[in-house]
Amino acid sequence: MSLITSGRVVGLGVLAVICGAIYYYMYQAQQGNLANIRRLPQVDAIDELIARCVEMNRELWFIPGGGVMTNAFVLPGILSVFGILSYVTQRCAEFGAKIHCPTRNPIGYNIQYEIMREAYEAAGKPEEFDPLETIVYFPGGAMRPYIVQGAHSRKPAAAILLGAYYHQTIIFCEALQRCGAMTLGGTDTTHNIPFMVAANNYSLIGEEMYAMSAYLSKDPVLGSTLAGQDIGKYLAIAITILGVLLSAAGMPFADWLVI
Amino acid sequence: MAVTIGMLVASWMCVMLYTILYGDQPISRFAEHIYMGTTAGYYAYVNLRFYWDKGIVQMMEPGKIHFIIPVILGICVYARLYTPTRWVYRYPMAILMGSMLGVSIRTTVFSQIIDQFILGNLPPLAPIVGVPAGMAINNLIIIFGSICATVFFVFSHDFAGPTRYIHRIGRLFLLCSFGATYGNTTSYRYELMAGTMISNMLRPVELLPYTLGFIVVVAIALVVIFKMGIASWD
Amino acid sequence: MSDEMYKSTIPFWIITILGALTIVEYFFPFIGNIVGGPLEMLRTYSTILAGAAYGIGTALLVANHGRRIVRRTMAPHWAFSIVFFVSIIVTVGVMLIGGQTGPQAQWVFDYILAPSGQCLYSTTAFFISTAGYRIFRFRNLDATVLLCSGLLILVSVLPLFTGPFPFFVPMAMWLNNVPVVAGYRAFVMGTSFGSIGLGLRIMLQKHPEALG
Amino acid sequence: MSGKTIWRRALDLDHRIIATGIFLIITYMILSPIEIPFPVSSYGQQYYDFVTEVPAGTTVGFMMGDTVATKPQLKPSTTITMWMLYEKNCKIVYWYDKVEAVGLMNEYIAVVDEMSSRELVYGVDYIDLGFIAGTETGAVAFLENIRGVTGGVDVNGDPIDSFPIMEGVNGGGDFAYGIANCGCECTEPMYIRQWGMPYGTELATINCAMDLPAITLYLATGQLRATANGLLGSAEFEYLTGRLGLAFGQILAVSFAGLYFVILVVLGNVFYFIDRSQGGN
Repeated sequence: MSLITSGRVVGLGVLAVICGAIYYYMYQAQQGNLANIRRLPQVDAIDELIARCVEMNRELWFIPGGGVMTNAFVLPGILSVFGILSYVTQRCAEFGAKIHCPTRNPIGYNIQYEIMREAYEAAGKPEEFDPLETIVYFPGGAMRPYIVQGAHSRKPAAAILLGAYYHQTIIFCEALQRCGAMTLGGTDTTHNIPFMVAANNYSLIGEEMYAMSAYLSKDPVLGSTLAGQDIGKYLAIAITILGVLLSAAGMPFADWLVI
Repeated sequence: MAVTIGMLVASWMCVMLYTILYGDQPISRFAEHIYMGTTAGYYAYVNLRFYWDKGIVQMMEPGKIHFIIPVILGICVYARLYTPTRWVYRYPMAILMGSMLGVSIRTTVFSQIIDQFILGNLPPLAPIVGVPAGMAINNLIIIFGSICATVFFVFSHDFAGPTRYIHRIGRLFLLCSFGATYGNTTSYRYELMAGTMISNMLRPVELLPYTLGFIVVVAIALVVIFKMGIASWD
Repeated sequence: MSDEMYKSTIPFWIITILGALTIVEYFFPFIGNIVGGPLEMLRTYSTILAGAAYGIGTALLVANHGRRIVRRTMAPHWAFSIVFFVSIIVTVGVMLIGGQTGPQAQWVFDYILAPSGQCLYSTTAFFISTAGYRIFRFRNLDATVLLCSGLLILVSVLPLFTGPFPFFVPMAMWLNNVPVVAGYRAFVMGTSFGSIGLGLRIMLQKHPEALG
Repeated sequence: MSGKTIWRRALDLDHRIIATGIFLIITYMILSPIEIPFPVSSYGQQYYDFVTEVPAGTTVGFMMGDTVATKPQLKPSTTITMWMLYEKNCKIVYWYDKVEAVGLMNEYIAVVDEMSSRELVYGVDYIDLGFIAGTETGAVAFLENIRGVTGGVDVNGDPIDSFPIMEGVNGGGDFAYGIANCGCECTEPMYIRQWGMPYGTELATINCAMDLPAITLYLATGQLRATANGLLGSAEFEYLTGRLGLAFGQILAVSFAGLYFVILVVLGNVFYFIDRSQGGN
């Protein structure tokens, strides 16, 4: 019996490099050496959206995507939004904009509820958190009519749509755009990202959403872990280029990778 | 008889639900709440039935008493509904989340990173030498495009100077892919719509007059609702 | 033992240990021999848990609507909450009587649930049409690339276009097999790295929101 | 309305009018269809070849995660796949990760039973292992140990060991060929990484059209063998097996709706650019 299951050696190596790099950057950040992370332009967009809401005296809608948290497949998309929700709620409370969060994630509901309550407390305005109105729960199917009709009658000034989105993307984006809202959208599910990109004023593509979550986190250490992930990408690119060159030279490079 | 009534109900539900396109008014809200109740009940029943069959019933069988663990943890999930015991749900969630993260990370690295990006870009899956020129060029485009698009997701580098062109080309490749999804999705949505109308509203032909009649009734009702100001048109 | 200990420290350590062991047993057979069985059992448990967890949505919904009826808030919408209760009671009732594949449950499924679900889902078609008219513009290079590729793929899957103009099919095939593969490869790899990073952050307990 | 050009006003056309237009087009095309021939795409051919390639008499794993919304498109390809496999005396083990499939399973089996030249016997030709909760962890646990997750019983509560079909089948590795109907949830990558990759099962998916671009990359590397792509896949499959039916009728209505969409995009752009050149915004 071999030490490592055959066929999985390279995978283990890649995983070890990524984890090691992430841990290294996290350790460095704890020592005070923060990694240089590119500022995403969408971060400034959040402030712009909130300012618009204050100016027009209308609501900001934060719509976290769907999916259930018992599904590993959409879990990263759901989890990454929690940090952003915390940030946006606190900003809204500070600036005095009203935030409304219709959620359709049954297990996420309580977590989001707590996050928003804590954010209002952190901003020093716990009395403005309305447990019945600030965050409401809807089951998956009923969310569509709620958003369409709500956008029609309540006319939010801005909306942030982030999370694991399914087909609702275009309904929500179009309904919100139609009522004049400015939108920031992002998702990591492959089949609805085009509508997020095409229909929203600002968009976050796939991994940018996770990056934003780490970036906006109160803990600066998390931002630095992004640099660790980048090491993984550089590694993949390097192996690819090297592999293409070596294979073109006639060496069976691909066979080496399946040990 | 039950089938005929069912078909009528189905087509009428569809007509009422389609009125959400005409604004926020009572007709669509009525249908929406029926749908909400049915779907919530159905989903909850099937899922809890799974819990009952695989958990509680199995627990009662001889030698399977250890299934009492998921049964108790399952009850713990509901502790979150009551604030003082909220922390209890963290235990079942921790078990779920630990397993989920583990199983997804351990295979993602193979199927999505190594097999897909690295091996997929290498010969022999993407031959460059010894194949027709068109194929070699295609493969080079894939390799170049996927590397550029990966660079788009690099966050620890400011894209100024020449590297910003790589970033830009990467974005264009991504947008091209999204465009393809967008075209397919558009056709898929129309497929959904045609499917809905074929299977619920327009067939069988004998029931068509009832459906059309109901559409007329709903249209008149909508006009009345908007004229009387029960719901606003704008 | 302090409150903090069993309220948050232990659950987070459960995530860390369980996640790490699940990953490690996949690579090292000698560890798999030791912990493989218990972990497999835990995964079996977690499917049962997942089934139980689903009901929480319905519980929340019932609580919401009950509250609406009791307080008569959001008038006149509370009246619809009664409709909601009638339909949930009827659905659960018929399923309790005849089982999940019984004739009554099948009727509810076939003639209420299925058509309404399809119908609400298909309203996306209308929103796509209006979005096509109002939003999708050849504003700049990015939008042009997105739209051109979208329109080409769209016409290539519709027989009305491919019948008279069969050359759309090979063009779309090339697009699907070359640039689209390149773009999605990077996208998929990016999200994979992102999810590995996120998972690792949770396992290193740097993401306290994960458990709320 | 001062300051607004006619083009601007055309652009502000009420969305309800556009919606009514699409409603009318699809209704008309369904009620009075016309026939047009079309070329079969390579995806359709690839899927047909995959199903033909499955050796006679093998046990095939079938994840039947169809949903009510995707039923009109995927039902033809799903049922024809099942029929083709049964005609070769293959045995099929069904399970599903979606709640809605509970209601659809019997309907599909009934359709296939009618198409099939022989009587299908439960427990010999097919078995229904029911709904498995917990999507990805559910799939992993199920494919590791079927008897553990299902508790050793099928959907009706009968012990699965009493059925001959389940002899020697207890995991993903026992299926040489697998088909996953992923509906519209885009879970193909999940089945690739939890079923195809670790167990070496030859995997094909039935999925809605929007997932296609996101899975062409798996087709290119061979991680996924074939895909039946939405309504077009169904129509092509009906065409290749010579069983024209439901899908063939719909594809025309969809074509005209697509034409309407293209016209809308073009008109929207023309109005927009004329308006902009005349000083609008």
